[in-house]
Amino acid sequence: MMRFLRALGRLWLVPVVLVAWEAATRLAEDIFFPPPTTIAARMHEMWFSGPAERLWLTDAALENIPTSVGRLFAGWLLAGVIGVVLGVMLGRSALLSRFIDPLVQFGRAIPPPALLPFFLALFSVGAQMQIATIVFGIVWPILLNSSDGARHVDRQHLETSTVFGLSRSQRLFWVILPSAMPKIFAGLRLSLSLALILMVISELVGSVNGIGFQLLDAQRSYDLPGVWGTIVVLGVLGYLLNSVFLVAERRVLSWHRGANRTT
Amino acid sequence: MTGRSLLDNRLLCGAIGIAGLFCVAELAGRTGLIDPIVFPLASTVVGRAVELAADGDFLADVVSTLGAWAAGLLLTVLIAVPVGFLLGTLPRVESALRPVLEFLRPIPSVALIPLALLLFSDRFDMKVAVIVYAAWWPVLINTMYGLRDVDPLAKETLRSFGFGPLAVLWRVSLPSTAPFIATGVRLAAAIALILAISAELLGGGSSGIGTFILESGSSTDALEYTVAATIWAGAIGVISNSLFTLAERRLFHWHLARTEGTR
Amino acid sequence: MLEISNLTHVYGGGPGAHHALGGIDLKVAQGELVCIVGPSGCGKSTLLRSIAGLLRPTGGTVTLGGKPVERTPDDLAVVFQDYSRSLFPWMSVGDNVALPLRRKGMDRPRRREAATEALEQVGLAGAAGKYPWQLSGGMQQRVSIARALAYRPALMLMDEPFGSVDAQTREDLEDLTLRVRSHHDMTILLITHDIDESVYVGDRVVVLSKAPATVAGDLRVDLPGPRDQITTRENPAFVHLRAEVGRLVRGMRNDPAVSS
Amino acid sequence: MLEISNLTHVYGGGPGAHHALGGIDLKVAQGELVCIVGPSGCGKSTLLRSIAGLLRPTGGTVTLGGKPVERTPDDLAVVFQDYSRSLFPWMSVGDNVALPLRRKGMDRPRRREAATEALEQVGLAGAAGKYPWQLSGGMQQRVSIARALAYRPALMLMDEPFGSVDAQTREDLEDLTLRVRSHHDMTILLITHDIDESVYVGDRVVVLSKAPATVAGDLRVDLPGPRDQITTRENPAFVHLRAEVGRLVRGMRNDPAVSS
Amino acid sequence: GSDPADTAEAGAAGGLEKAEITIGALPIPDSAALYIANERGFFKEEGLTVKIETVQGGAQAQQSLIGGSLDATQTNYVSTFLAVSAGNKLKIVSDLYQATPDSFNIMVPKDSPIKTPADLKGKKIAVNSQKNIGTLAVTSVLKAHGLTAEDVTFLEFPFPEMAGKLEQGIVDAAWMTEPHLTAVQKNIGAQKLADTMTGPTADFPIAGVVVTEEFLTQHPKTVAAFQRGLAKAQQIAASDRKAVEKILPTFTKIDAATAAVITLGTFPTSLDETRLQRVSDLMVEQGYLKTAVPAKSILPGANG
Ligand SMILES: Nc1ncnc2c1ncn2[C@@H]1O[C@H](COP(=O)(O)OP(=O)(O)OP(=O)(O)O)[C@@H](O)[C@H]1O
Ligand SMILES: Nc1ncnc2c1ncn2[C@@H]1O[C@H](COP(=O)(O)OP(=O)(O)OP(=O)(O)O)[C@@H](O)[C@H]1O
Ligand SMILES: [Mg+2]
Ligand SMILES: [Mg+2]
Repeated sequence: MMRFLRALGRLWLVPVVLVAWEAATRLAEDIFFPPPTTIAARMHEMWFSGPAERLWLTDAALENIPTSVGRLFAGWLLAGVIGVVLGVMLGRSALLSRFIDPLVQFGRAIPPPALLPFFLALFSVGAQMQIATIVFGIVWPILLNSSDGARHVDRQHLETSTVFGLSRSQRLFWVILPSAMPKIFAGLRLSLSLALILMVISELVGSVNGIGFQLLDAQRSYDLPGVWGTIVVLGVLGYLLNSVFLVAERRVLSWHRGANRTT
Repeated sequence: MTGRSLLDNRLLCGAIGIAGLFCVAELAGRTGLIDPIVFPLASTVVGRAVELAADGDFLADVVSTLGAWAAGLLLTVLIAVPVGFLLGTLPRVESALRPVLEFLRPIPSVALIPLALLLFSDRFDMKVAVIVYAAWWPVLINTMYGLRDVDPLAKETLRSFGFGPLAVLWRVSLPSTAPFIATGVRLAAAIALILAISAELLGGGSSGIGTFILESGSSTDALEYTVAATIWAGAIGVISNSLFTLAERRLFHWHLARTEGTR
Repeated sequence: MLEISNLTHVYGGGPGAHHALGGIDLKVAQGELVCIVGPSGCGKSTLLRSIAGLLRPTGGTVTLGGKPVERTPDDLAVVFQDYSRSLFPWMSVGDNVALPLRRKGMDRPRRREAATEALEQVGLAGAAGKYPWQLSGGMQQRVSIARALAYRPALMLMDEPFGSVDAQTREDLEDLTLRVRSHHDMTILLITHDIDESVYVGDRVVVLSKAPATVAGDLRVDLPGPRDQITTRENPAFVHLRAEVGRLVRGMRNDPAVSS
Repeated sequence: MLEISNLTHVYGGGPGAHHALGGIDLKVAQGELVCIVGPSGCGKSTLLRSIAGLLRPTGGTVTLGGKPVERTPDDLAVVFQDYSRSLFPWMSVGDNVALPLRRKGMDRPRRREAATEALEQVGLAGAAGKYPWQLSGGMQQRVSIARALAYRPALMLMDEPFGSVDAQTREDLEDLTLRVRSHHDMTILLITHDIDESVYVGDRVVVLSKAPATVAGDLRVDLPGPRDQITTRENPAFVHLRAEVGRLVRGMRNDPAVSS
Repeated sequence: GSDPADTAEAGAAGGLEKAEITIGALPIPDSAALYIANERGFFKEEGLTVKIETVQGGAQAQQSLIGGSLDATQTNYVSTFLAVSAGNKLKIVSDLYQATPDSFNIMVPKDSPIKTPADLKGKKIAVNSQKNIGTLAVTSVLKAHGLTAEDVTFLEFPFPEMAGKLEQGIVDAAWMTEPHLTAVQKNIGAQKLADTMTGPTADFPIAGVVVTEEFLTQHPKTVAAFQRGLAKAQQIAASDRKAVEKILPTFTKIDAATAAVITLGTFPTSLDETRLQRVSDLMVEQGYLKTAVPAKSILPGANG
């Protein structure tokens, strides 16, 4: 209970920002910047005015939010696996990195929307193509940070594992990965929010549902509170996902916090 | 030259890697795996990209995009690194701001750019603002995570000689975090390029790679032009990344020496 | 000058808490060189870090020149036990030594000069341009000693400063420390595992008990100065004191640290 | 068992190159314990790293059991000079010790048992659940000794393994090393700065000259076994050998490492 | 941009409040007259410098208008009415483009089983933008065949990608315009299913030039000068197809050969309230607008 209250206490800035936002938008009276209360009303109408037995979620909410979040998780997990595996390989193998690195740098600079037609051609419309887009868009921070982490393992740690004859996989799982883990986590955290962004982008063409589709729909209908409402949903989702992520990170990296604490 | 020394040649290996990708893509088109109507052949696209190199208008577009990119990236670093240090060293400020930051992080460019259009009357400013908004996250997060990795004993050493917190930040935390910040900057560089192009694409304008893509939208070969422009974006990514890597190698030779850098 | 009273420190909390310091009382006069010996893991480094203000002890007080130590006191230098981690890999050895001198308001050429001199004194004349990771362990240790000496602090804390150098160099460094101390009126606390060394360089030898550490013995070393590696060590008083300290240290360990 | 012939190593190139090893010849028989002493920075660690295959020497050969050492030999354990950085901060002390045992195909309970036993032997009975960064310097050093001992290698390389522990613990660890060696027929190379120690534990003491290092002396230690901290050290042969090694080490340093 | 500095300049430029304006345009045939006017110096004759910037679409362009990076922009009428009904204060100052038969068709693949619009029930149709002219026009065709918008699924794809989507079978039909209509017939042998600009949408107004009401009230002379200059160009575009064919390759990536064969709409020479009202009425009928927006209110002269 105390912990819950303390966690709540850490959110003190949120009401402050909300009030300031409300005041500013009310003063400005710009139709493009509706006040949060208006946005909230619209959000309520769009997503939270359903029947009580469905937790007040509307059809639109049930149709769009879970599908989108599902794709997001699939994309993020896949990107995590690909990014870490490829990143560690590139970080540890100079030869491989000489061949692959330019491709990585090339791919990284490509705007993901420009590749939508390509993924459409490969996977046609649907979840596969959307997940492919998400993966392509968010894998880079994980990949780069993993390869950075794997490349810069303390020399003494590597020598220790060499001397005690650790096998390649033991060395990987017990030395290289843990040592790179703090950096990998930085990449994963970056990618989590990017995944939300890419989720929206992947729903822009040829799509009939999802949060991104709703955003587009609201933009097309000049429904500005609706646009802002979608942005708010994205933001809140981002905050929640990040909070869960940080809890997981704190468990996995507890040694890191301890080892690097200064008093 | 022996085979060994050929494999040591980064340029050659990279070229082989790129050529490999090209062949795979071409084959996919030729064998009908990807219908050329749906997505153009690799050779067609590369042909177009090469043609563009001789197109003065397009080169002006590239220069214009690069201008916004460079300004945006510079501003990104100037803002994100100090803020990262602030948040990384003052956990209270960080946890207070976290909900707001994590809320802002997942706002997609499609929602962001229209807002930026409303707020900026100058296109260049608009582009730079959008770039900074999207590109500062990797620098910020990598700075914060890098700070956690600073050897506490190194900080204590300086403190014991009576240096204040700012001096410790500047003389210990910054240099030892710098290599990881640099990785963040490399991530940001690609994101900045993507956002520069997206801002031109969604916001319009009179020059820029994105505007070029817009203008070709009327053509029946629009996809070829888009992908050709994308190849240019990728090439810019490869070149800028090599420059960054070169600079990192000079600046952080101590880091490589200590960590058995695989090159 | 330095007064420590009833200093306690507990690492962590709950059932896994470790009582490192169990109430230490100690007074060090201006200009004194006090050697601290004690079993491995008893809390010597913890004590040193409390004095340096790097660790906030859970109980008791440390006062320096009459003022309680809240944060790192001015005019202090520390030679850390883990010397290799306390050198900055991104700076040359010369810069590592010269860096703290900025605090003294020295200009660049004077800093450089002082660094070169200090490096020469520890036998690393040519190493100023190298990086710490290009040096051997003993050389790194000597760099960190040079850094502390060049700083000429009023209070110097040394945590096993001569552990990684050969016997001859060790003797030379001991003499160097004694010389610098008398020239510049430093107060020095020196942690060592070498009982001979503690008696040879110390004005006093403080023996700590095993954790939670308390002061188990505090011996004044009354040897004629200036000390000399050969004559001092042959002095019967030296031999007697050394045996005395040895007995105290061994007494601390009523349970064996290493099982037989 | 181990044969080193004309081993040379040069760090870097160009005018800044450093000749660390200047042609070392050394033969170590199976089961021998050879102590290596030499001035700080002469190249002892470099020699050790060449034997462990961690460093490709610029000249000469190292053969182990008749085969040239190209990569790290099997069945080898090293206690690094920089012990604190050779422990993995993400693992508990117990796991650090148990990790190499995976190579020996031990199952989990047996690994854990072996680790606990080794930790007990070095006097760290209760520390298995702690993390390395929760231990004092000397305790960390003992963990890395425990890790090497638990591994029971055919060849053990120890780089100043007892430098950070108190005198009593040091003696206990010396005896422990001797005991383990005779039980398990290990060959051990031990670098030390303590001349007494080198004579006490060694079957042979090899003295290296200052850089570029060559073998300046190779003394067989003919002391009656089993050795004992009190009787052995009182043996006139011990006193004689110790003086001999001391003379050799001092003779190496015709220029002072520390200026007076 | 309506700061005093602009107004000060005006004195020098023949009484115009602002001698240089920036206008957004899409790289499609609709905006041909803008480029003709620029090329032939019609704006210069009025003392006006017009800078044309490419924009992605009506919505973003309107945001640029409000943000101030554009003074005027080309936009399609459906977007304009939507924007006005959402509370934006916009004024249409010139008409640009109007549909002709076969300028916006529904296309189906070569051997499609879909023979009449009635067969579209339950099918997927590609449009370039949701809730816009495409869906509006297709829906009016569907209505004529007894279907509603709910009977089909609209998927959004850019025009150039529609051929591929038809070929892949991702969509069953696509609503397209030139030059893609010509290309899709040539490249994949797609066939016309229906012309969407017939009946209620015959001669449908497509695009015009819009400014903010604020801009109009502060720069009446500038706007008038712009209108005069553009009107001359519209006249040429309307009467001389060759002139349009010639200008197209300069601002689009449509080559001369294609320009010569594509079906073009017409270039109206005057703003006509009753014609515009048809757009609003159809939008109300199909539920795009909740309440009718009188066309008069978005024409200059009326203060809405
Ligand atoms: N960060 C920490 N967390 C928990 N326990 C710690 C921590 N640091 C030190 N300790 C414990 O405190 C005790 C004293 O440590 P300290 O480093 O002061 O010993 P020491 O006397 O310097 O030993 P040594 O001679 O081996 O360096 C040790 O038992 C150690 O395990
Ligand atoms: N990476 C390196 N680059 C350049 N020079 C090096 C490097 N590593 C060691 N050296 C040099 O090689 C010499 C021998 O180093 P080494 O570590 O072998 O000495 P050592 O005998 O172990 O000394 P100590 O007793 O102080 O540990 C030293 O002078 C050192 O400066
Ligand atoms: Mg200690
Ligand atoms: Mg060494």
